[in-house]
Amino acid sequence: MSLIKSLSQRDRVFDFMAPAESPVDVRHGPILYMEDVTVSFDGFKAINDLSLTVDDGELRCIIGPNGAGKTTMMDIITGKTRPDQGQVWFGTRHNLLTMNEPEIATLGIGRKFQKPTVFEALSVFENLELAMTADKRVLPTLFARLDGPARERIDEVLEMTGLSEQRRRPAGVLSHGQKQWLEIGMLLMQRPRLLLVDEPVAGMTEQEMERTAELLTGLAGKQSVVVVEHDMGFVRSIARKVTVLHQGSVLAEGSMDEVQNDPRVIEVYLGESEEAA
Amino acid sequence: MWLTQPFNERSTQLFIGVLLAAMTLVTLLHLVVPAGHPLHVNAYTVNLFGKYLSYALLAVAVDLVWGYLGILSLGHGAFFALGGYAMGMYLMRQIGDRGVYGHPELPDFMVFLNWESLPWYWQGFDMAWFAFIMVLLAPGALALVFGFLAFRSRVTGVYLSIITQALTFALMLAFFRNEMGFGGNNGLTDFRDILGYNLRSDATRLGLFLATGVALAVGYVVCRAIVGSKLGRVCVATRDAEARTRFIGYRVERFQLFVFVVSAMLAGLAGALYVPQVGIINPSEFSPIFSIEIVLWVALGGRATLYGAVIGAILVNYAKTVFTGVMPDAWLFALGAMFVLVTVFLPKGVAGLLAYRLKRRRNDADAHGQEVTP
Amino acid sequence: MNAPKASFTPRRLVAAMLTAGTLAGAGQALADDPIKVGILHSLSGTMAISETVLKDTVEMLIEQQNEQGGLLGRELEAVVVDPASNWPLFAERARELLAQEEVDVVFGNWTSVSRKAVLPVFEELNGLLFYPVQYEGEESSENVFYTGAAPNQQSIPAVNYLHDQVGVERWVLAGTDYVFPRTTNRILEAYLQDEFGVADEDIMVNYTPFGHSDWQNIVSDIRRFGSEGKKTAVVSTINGDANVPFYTELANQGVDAADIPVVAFSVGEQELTGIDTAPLVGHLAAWNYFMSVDTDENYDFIDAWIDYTGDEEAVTNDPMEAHYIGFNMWAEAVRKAGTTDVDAVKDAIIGVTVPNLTGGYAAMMPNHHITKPVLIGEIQDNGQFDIVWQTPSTVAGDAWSDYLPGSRDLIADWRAPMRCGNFNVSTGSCGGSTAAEEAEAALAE
Amino acid sequence: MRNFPWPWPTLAEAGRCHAQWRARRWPQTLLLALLMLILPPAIAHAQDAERDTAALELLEALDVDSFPAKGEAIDAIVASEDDRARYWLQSLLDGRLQRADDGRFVVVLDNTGRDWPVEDALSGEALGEMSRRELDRIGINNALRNQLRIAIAVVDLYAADLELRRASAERLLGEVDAELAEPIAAVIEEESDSRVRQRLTLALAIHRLEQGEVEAVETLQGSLHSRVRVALNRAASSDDPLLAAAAQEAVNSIEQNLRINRGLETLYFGLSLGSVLVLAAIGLAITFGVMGVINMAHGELIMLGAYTTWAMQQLLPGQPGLALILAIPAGFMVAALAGIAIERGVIQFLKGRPLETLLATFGISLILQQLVRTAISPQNRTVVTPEWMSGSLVVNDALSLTLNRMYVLGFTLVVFAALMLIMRRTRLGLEVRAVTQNRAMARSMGIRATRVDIMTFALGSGVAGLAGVALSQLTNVGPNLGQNYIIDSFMVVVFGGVGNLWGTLVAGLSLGVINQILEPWAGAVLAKIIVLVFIILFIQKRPRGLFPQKGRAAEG
Repeated sequence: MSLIKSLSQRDRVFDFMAPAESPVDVRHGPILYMEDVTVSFDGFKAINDLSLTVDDGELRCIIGPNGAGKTTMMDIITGKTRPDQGQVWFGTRHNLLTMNEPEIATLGIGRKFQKPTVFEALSVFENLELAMTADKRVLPTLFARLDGPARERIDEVLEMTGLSEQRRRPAGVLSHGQKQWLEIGMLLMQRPRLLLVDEPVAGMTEQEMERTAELLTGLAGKQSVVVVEHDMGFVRSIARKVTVLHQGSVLAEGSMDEVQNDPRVIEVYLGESEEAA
Repeated sequence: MWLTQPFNERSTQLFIGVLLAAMTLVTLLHLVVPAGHPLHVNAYTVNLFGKYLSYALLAVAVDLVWGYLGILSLGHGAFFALGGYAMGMYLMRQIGDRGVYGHPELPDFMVFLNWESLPWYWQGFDMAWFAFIMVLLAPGALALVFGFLAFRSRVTGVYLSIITQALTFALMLAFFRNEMGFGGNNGLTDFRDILGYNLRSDATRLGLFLATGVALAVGYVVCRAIVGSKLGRVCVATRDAEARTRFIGYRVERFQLFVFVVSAMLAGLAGALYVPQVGIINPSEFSPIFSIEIVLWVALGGRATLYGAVIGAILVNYAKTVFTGVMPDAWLFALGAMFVLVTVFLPKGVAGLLAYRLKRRRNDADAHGQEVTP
Repeated sequence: MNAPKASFTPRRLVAAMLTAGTLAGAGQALADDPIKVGILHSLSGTMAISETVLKDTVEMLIEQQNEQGGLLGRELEAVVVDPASNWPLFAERARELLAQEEVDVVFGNWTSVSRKAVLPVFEELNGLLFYPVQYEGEESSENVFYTGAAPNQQSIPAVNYLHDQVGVERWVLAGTDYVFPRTTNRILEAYLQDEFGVADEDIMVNYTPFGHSDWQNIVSDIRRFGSEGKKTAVVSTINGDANVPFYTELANQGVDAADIPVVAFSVGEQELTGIDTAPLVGHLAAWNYFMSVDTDENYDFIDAWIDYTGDEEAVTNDPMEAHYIGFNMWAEAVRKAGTTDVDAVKDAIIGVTVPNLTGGYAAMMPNHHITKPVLIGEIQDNGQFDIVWQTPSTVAGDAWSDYLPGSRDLIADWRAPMRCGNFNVSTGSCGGSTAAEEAEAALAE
Repeated sequence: MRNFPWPWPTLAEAGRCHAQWRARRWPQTLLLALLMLILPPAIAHAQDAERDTAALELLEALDVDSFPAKGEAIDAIVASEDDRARYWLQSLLDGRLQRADDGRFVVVLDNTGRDWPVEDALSGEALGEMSRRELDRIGINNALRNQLRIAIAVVDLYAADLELRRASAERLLGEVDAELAEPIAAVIEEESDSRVRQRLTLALAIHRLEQGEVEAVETLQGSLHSRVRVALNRAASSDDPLLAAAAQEAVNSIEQNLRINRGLETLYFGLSLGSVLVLAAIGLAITFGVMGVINMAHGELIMLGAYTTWAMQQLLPGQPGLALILAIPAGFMVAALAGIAIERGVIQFLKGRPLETLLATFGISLILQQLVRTAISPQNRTVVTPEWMSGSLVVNDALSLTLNRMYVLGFTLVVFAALMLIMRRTRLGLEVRAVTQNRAMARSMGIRATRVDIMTFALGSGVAGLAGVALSQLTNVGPNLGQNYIIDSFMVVVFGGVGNLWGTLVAGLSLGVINQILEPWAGAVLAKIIVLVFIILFIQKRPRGLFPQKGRAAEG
């Protein structure tokens, strides 16, 4: 055991970022700042000096044809992919390029995947429990007990995501939509400062979409939200500011109407959508 | 307290109950029932059971990493053997000047290899407490170093399995070398007594059997507590969706490392209890074949249900004892067939069948091991 | 397996007399409680290659014995178990044989480690083990009878032959890295230096792992070592499987027996069946028996063996002879003691003399080793050995080597009153005895 | 093979009148040929009684126990004018000259089994079969063997057959003594073949050097033959300063030369070991890389290949070479079929569960092993090495490359090239690569992934079979053959990068070379350990091996 302790000592370095109160410094500047980021997978430039800033509390929609680099961008922000060049800052204090996934996550960046990934072997309740903000080092996790407030919080989220009845069922047996919700729920449990949401409404019914819309708009303000979505209707329903990605860099940015009337966007998009259709 | 947690689970209560019952039964049949009586259990059989139980503990250790962490270790025999060697070294030192050469300090094999003095790493093993600490520390340290490297660089799946195999293979070759000072191929043997009790008396054998039983019980509860804890759930999460676990803020490699080390220590403990009962430890325990066989026990018993591992270990080894006795040739066929049939038709093992009903009634800790998608 | 035909040549009759005593026993009905003979040889796993034939040998001997009326008017019954080439399992099986089956005697084991594993069991439960394989010595247990060669019955005479007859001046001691080669080579090193004053640079020692298959480097080293002008020989304690690639490499690198002879201690007829011997003609082996021995006892034994196995090509080898001798000795001792009681047999067997297959007699010494002739054979292209030299008389097995500092002063004598496996003549005390006190302890329980 | 008496001169006359022998050689050989063709027994009839009694005495002298005495007897035979001398010596050397209980001397034609066909040593006429019990072989030891070889070599110096002359010249190197010096000098004059001349000159020079002639050093300069080096070394320590200096100088240059050859030798060893590893591993690279199947039974498939070779040689007794060549396709087929059986029988049920395939196939490996043990035998089987594969290719006196390993090396490269072609140029290869890259996609494009799986597995297994055929020439053919290679194979594949044939090739060869370079100073065991540890650490640095593969199968 003593070994394990000495090992978990290595966490000390990051103690100052214990997730409870996220230390992100947004007093003067945006919450997410990307500059001239470039990534290429053997030759092919997935991201091509992309620059993007997201302000604190903003709800930003990112649209763009397949292969525009939306997902890759998220990979970069969450530390899954390392860019060849460029800068990515979370607030003005944290250089995300120097951190790995868990560190970034504990910093307060939550991510929802395109394909809903939940822990199928675990019950819905346990999924949320794991996601909940807590001391996520080894030994604390080993001895962790659920206290009252925590349970309440989980119930709260179960309520919010409409999964209360499923709480004890293994996540594996949930429907696609329910999995989507569960994943969103897990995001909420993390209390992130910045949410990255990849195609949240894929495979959802109309009503579910609306609720998702409400949820996201509701979140905005307290937290910053970045939504990547194909479904234009949905985007329109929530969007305030929209960024259009094309071939790995920003093509246009502005309100929904502005971008929709932007000739380049139309050109690219219609071209695309015809292909897609 | 944390360790009492598991006793709330039905499965644990059941397991511990059965185990203790079996132990007392064997003890009574051995001591009370007179020899010659059909029900009498003789020392040989007690000894045999003791061996099975140590194997069972080893299986539990493997199940912990394979079942709950999804790491198929083909090198757990190495940890088992290291624990065994640590114990063996203590037992060797206990022989003292009763070796054939009557040398006060050096084991016989060192004498006829003309070693002047004990090598440094043999120091301290004359003290029981030191040896027993090493039983846990040696395998633990190896697991720590190996695991740290492997998990940090995210070596996973098949690759991990294969290099664990390489690890134990390398160790086997190393221990075969007589220069290593571990008795080479002959290993360590001809033990006399442990903690002052004569290893060749039936009483000691019974004692060892009981000790092993207790160790198994404790080991089981510890594992149960781990997998029952939030950490256990993180492990399962890692097993099923490693990336996701990272994105919600867990440093996966450290959890893997922690569990891996614990498991290695349990394996070491099992080895330490095994050696005095069979009376020899030699490099063949390091052989990759053995490590793979352990995995079979677990697979047969049922992954990710610790009791399954125990069942598997005892079943297979009992079968082995019987078969190699009556029809030696058939044994390898049977073993091989078992490997194939279990993996193909019985992916959840014997326990899978048992747990099926349990799961219906309650979907608690027992249940969530069952969806195994490696 | 078809039963051996009972052809009663006059010789066979004599042999029968010697082994089975009077034929009177043959007639009378056998008592129903049989004498149990345990057989502890690996029938599966890596050692099956060597050990299965030994199992068959003992079974054959038992069958013959029963044809000749069994022993003390009782039938012999073989109890066969399979330790599956797994050392801990050897100990377990030994315990099973003695504690469960309560056999009267056990014939078994091949590797040193398996013997070491079962030794404590036999001493604790006071059983009888006949161990048929040449081994490293440095051991004498009250419960074990070593019918194979001790180092002084194999390696020393072989080295003498090479030195005196072949005029070898440089020595390569190549072996598999386990205790038998280690000890043998250590003894030989000491012996060569003391007796022949061989310089260190004229001795090359090399150890390889079990089943080593890539010999290129080593063989070419040997070639170089041997091309320095002095007559060079290789003393090989390379074990079983590794030999085939070793000899193949020797042949292909053109190491000719006439230039650099290799004398092997672990290569017998059995091993040669796996090798194309044409290129190996002239390489040597030192044993106490060869299938090519030209005596009628031997031809009878071979014929019996061929009939028993039903295989025209079946070969015999040294450990088989050792079992043949051991079995007859035990039978003789039982007859002498009039019982199969272990302690009685232990006392009775010392001094027992039975014919071996090389036209002489083997006697059981007080140190539980036996007297053997030492034969040097050269490999022939038909997989047989041609005997080129043999000791004028038999050599008594020496449990403790005179060439190892540790054991120089030790002797073993299991007769009363000494009853000690490692009596230290310099201190005049029974050194850290393995057996004596253990036996008491065992009896006490 | 039986030797007919050859009317070559005996050593005694050789010295006297080799010149006229030269003259008579052609008609002699012709006559011999005729005799051999038409009437073998004719020779026997040609003998007249009192020559036989003399001959009998000669042979009688051989039938003694002491080897020195036999040595003299051999000299006597050599000195005798008898033209059957070589025949006797040869049979004696082969251990076929034996004496029957009735006192007759016979030559055993075939000493396998219990009864042996024999012919009369004097008349050469066949005497039918005799039981081995009534025959006593006239034993010889290595000393005599040497003596015989030299005696025969001397006689053969005058043989018509060039090969015989060359062989004898080789053998005489370092064996020349005062008695031989003069006739050999004479032979050199007559000899037509340059190599024989060169050898004999060397042999003579060694003798002259031993006599202390400084000029001899000149002749020996630069020769790498060990006998020469030995002679020079001795000379270098002689008390004649002039000679010593000259010899020393020669030795130094030779040593220099030897070091280079040593290096080349080690490289060759490394490559040949590497080639074995590659051969054993490459099949695995295919199955593992393409299907993500960890086939623990791979070793046993190799074993099957080896046993096929053995079986072939049993079917075609007396033609090991042909059998071996036929074994190549046969071994491939056998292993491939076994592979298909495994794939259909087990693996197809374990799609996408690599770790389970590992366990299942391990079970299969156990079954196959035990099958061989019970069905054939736990003993190793003898696989004969054909003539053209045994021995070694002599580059120079210090560097000779063992043929069997060279063939294996070549074979490996051929197999590798073939696989490369299949992968790059054939439809199967294309489909295989497609499936490797992305299973689902490939299927959706109408590739029948199942069929591809079967073909791939068959291919991989077949290659394992080929490896077995090759290994049968290097090592034991026994039930454990496979086990000894399986782990190494995995190491090679993982080290090289799964699913990448080039990776496997490079990995195998380099591991082989590393191992052989380490071995001399680390010892065989330690070298192996070091290599293993190196691989383990390497995997930490590059978890996907030397040449990482992109695509599905890579996610083990």
